[in-house]
Amino acid sequence: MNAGKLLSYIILAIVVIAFVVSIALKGFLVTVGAFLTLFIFSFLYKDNPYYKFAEHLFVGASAAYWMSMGFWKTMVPNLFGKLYPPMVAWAVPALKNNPAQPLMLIPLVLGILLLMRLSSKAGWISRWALAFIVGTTAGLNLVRYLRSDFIQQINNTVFSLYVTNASGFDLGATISNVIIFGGVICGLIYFFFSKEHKGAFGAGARTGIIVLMITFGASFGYTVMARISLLVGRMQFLFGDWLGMIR
Amino acid sequence: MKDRLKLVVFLTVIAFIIQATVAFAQSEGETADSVISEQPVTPPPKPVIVSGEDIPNDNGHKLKLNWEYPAEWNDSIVRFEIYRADSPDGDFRRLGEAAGGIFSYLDIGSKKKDDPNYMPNDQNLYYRVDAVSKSGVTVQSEIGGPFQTSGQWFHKGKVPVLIGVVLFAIFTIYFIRSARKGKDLYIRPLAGIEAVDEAIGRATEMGKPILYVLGIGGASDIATIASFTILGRVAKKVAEYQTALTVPCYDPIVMSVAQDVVRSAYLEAGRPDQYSDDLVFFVTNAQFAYVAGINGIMVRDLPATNFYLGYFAAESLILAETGNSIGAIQIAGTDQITQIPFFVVACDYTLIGEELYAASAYLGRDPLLLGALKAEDWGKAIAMVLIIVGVLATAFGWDAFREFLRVNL
Amino acid sequence: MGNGHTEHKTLVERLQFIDRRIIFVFIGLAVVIPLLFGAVLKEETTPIVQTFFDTIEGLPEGSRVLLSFDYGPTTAPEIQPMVDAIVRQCAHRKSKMYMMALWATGDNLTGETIEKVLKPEFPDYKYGTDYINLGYQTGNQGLIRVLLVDFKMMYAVDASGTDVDSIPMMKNIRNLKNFDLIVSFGGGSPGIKEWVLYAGDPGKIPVGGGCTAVSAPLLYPYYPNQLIGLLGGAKGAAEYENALINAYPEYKGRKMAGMKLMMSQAVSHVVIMFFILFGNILYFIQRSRDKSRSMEAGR
Amino acid sequence: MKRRVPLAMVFIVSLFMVIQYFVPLDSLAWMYQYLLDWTIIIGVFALLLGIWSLWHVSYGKIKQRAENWQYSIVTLAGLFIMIISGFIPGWGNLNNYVYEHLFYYVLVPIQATMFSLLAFFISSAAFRAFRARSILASLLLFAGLVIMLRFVPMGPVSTVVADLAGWILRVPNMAAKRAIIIGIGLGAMATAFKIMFGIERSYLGRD
Repeated sequence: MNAGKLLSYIILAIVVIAFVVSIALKGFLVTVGAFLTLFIFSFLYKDNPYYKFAEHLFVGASAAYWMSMGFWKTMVPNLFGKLYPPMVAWAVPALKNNPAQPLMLIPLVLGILLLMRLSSKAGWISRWALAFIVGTTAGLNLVRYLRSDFIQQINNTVFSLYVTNASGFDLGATISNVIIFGGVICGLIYFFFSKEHKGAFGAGARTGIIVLMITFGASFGYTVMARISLLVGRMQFLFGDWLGMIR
Repeated sequence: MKDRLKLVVFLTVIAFIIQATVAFAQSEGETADSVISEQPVTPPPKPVIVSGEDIPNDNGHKLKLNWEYPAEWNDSIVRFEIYRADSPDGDFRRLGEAAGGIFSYLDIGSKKKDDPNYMPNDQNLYYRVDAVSKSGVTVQSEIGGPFQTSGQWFHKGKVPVLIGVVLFAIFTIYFIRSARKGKDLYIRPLAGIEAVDEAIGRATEMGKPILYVLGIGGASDIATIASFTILGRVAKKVAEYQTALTVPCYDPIVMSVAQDVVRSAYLEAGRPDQYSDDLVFFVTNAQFAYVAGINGIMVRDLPATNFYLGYFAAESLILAETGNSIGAIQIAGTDQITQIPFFVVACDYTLIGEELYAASAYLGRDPLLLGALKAEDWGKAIAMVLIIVGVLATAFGWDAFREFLRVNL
Repeated sequence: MGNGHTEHKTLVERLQFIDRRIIFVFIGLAVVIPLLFGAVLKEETTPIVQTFFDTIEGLPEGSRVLLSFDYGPTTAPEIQPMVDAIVRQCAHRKSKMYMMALWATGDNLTGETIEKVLKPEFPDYKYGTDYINLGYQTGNQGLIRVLLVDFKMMYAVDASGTDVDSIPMMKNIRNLKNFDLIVSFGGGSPGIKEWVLYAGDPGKIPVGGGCTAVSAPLLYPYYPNQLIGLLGGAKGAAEYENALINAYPEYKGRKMAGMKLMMSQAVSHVVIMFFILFGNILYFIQRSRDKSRSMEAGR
Repeated sequence: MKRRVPLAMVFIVSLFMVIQYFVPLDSLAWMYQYLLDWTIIIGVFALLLGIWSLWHVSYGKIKQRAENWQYSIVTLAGLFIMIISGFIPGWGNLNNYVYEHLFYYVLVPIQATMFSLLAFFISSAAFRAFRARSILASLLLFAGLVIMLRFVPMGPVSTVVADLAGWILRVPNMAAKRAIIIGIGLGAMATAFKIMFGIERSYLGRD
């Protein structure tokens, strides 16, 4: 037995002992939560069997979690409950007296078609279901993006550059508005694909990328707070709820 | 009619008595005379229903009722109660109330037949407004109507959107046609796209796999669809070079599509035997479990090149930093504005927003896709012109322009 | 990332690419040490938070406040301090609190807030007359739309299944317009934005919000016309706690959750900035050395 | 059949979605609601495909004794425990003890911890990338530092920093985001358009 293996057995022994002691002192549930938290944090040092364990457990359990959720929250009330209400009356009594909706056969059929792709011969038929989903969203996207991302944003940018306030001309606000206006125009120039970024056009594109970079820096800096808060939350769990070191 | 008049008189008298008693009880010191002389003796007048307007640009079932009432009575009316029935002598249902001094009410009915508040379209509706005075006297209006509501065939507030759709369609069709005719369209180089080949080549040289992450979007998200096209190109190159490819998926439908895309690409490259469904597999559709899984793949398989193209949320930086720690070349692209900064900071190349959508045209050089790209540029030119003209118009105090661009929902 | 010179790396070169695990250790310590020592950082209250506080402060006794828990355990560290502070204030003002959730994950957090804050600190507050937990309902923004017209259509029973008609404080609730204030806690969708768009604006009901730091910049534009105030992330929570302490002296000297968060925040921000400066100094030393070296070579 | 039917279906469904946006009639709203409902239901069917793939890959690893195959047993164990506890009728409706506690004491802590790893990664990314290598990198660095300084109490300097940070968020930030959003709007429209008319069909595979 080499040194590395010996070390890993020692660590395993420590983890097991700590786990048992923790269960005795703090209870089972909080211990499980705390150890899984530590397992994930151990990835920061390097990949290791404990992280692998937590990762694989997480993947399997979460996939099943959403499957069950989908079944009880969508299939039962919205598919079976509408196709034939008495069938799910035991689970969702509120639906008992609703009329049956034969139209719900369509998603049932499309759903089964989708599952056909598990067969190598009839796999192509699953594309019908796919086409349905893609088509629905494509149509929706066309108008939605045009309205909220295009027309609305242009509308928001149409404002007066020259700003006055109670005491007359407001230099600061005017400069800000000019910068927003120029920034939007230069930003749009940067995104031109079919024109070479040369001359005045190139200068506009370069200004555009400057504005983009300032924005990216600012967003990055702003997010630090949110991420630290999350870490504080985990530390409060470990040192407070579990170890009881925070009053 | 006479009965009603009698009723009003009767109610007024009763109200008068109650009021007088209460006022007397409250002001023990004062004489009864002074109290009586200050109260208006005449009964409140009837509200007069003027109009019932159908609300435009909707599916019907909504009506704005207007009535008139003498202004000098504003202070003595507590509220108006609004009633509706489907015939003048039918059963009037109380809908709601408006405070004194307000002379209109928006009646929002239900479109469901079994709802007690059901309000049919294109049928006669009758209304009654009761004025309730401070002293508790209720005066009913004459019955107003018939009024009708109806659904419209076109929402006029959405005209700018319709114009946009039509214009954009014309541009796209025009440029696709001219691209088909063989007109050479210039497109400026994109560093992220030019690096794709180099990145695949590097993985081949090192004998390491390539990791392609489609993000956590659904199969119909625009970013995911753009990513499918890029995946097709990457997979074809990968098949030609005989490099390993791993595509872990978040959404099962995205997985099925990605399997089709990769299989077709291998077929095109003449290596269908190299493909198996295990190259493109499902991890889980829980955001952080998916990331945990990909992190595991990265540190164990040590890919030389990572692609993150599609829809990403908070996980973007976890992926990019883990990828960086294993020394992989990373090419990222997303249309999620909040995540672009993290990709820009932690990856070698980043396709920002629209650049991701454009990538498919760049890689394929398909005239159809290039034509559409040209149409997008024209859209941007129009956006710039609209903004500049709009700002100028506002400077000259001409607000009609801005109004025109407003979508009224 | 390496720049070619592989053989003899100078100290400066090596420090520029230090093992990132060293940074991890510092960040971990920067967060944990203030927590262990219970250090707090007071934040001066800014107007966007103060107006929110003043609105609740100005509500008459018995006002109805709807609290919507639109967040989950992952963002709870940021949001929960705000919830606790506002629940405390409402209890002091003797407002009636109606708690609900647009997010399934908010359900559990509602119960936790009641158990950890309301019951121990305000034992006189009675369920059913002073506060109620209505629980989670499906429907997202659709739910808000229905509530605006008919509240009891979606909430026929409370979270424990009791018929709401038998609960005294639900008697006079017909729709959202019966509430004096709506407060939504959450960062995602549905959340504050949906409350503003589907309830606040059409029903002319005041809406206030507490959100994560990430979503705050997206919600700022709604203040002050559509939102009475906004608490953004840990800083917003700490500012609100400061306002609470100024108004209610019994909280003076108490270490509140948001303030504890802010101390860890400040220390870790300093640590990160120190590393950034450190990296830049090394970079400039390196560059000036490279320059002089290439000049020598040029000679 | 293999390509024409799906392409026709895409066209018809998407055209309907565009039309219903402009026409506020009840009948269209009714149909629209149905279509959205259906896509959600089909999505749940698709989850079966996902579970199948997960099973297939994990089982394959175990059978071949591939590297780290032991952990695939953990995956499958998690999968089955969660499925069984989530599906047993009577226990059903998700209100069962095992299912809920697995969620709150296994899934939630792992998820929250994965999320909190970002606190570490954001720091290491800042250290590495925030260097004044070029003008653009300096701007990134400068803006990031100003915003971060806002959270550090420094007495009178704080107000200046807060004003500058507020200005960056309000002015250049707004301009850049608008430009990006307008671009995304156009790109998304173009893609939707290409899908509608079958120009973009990579999502259907090639054979």
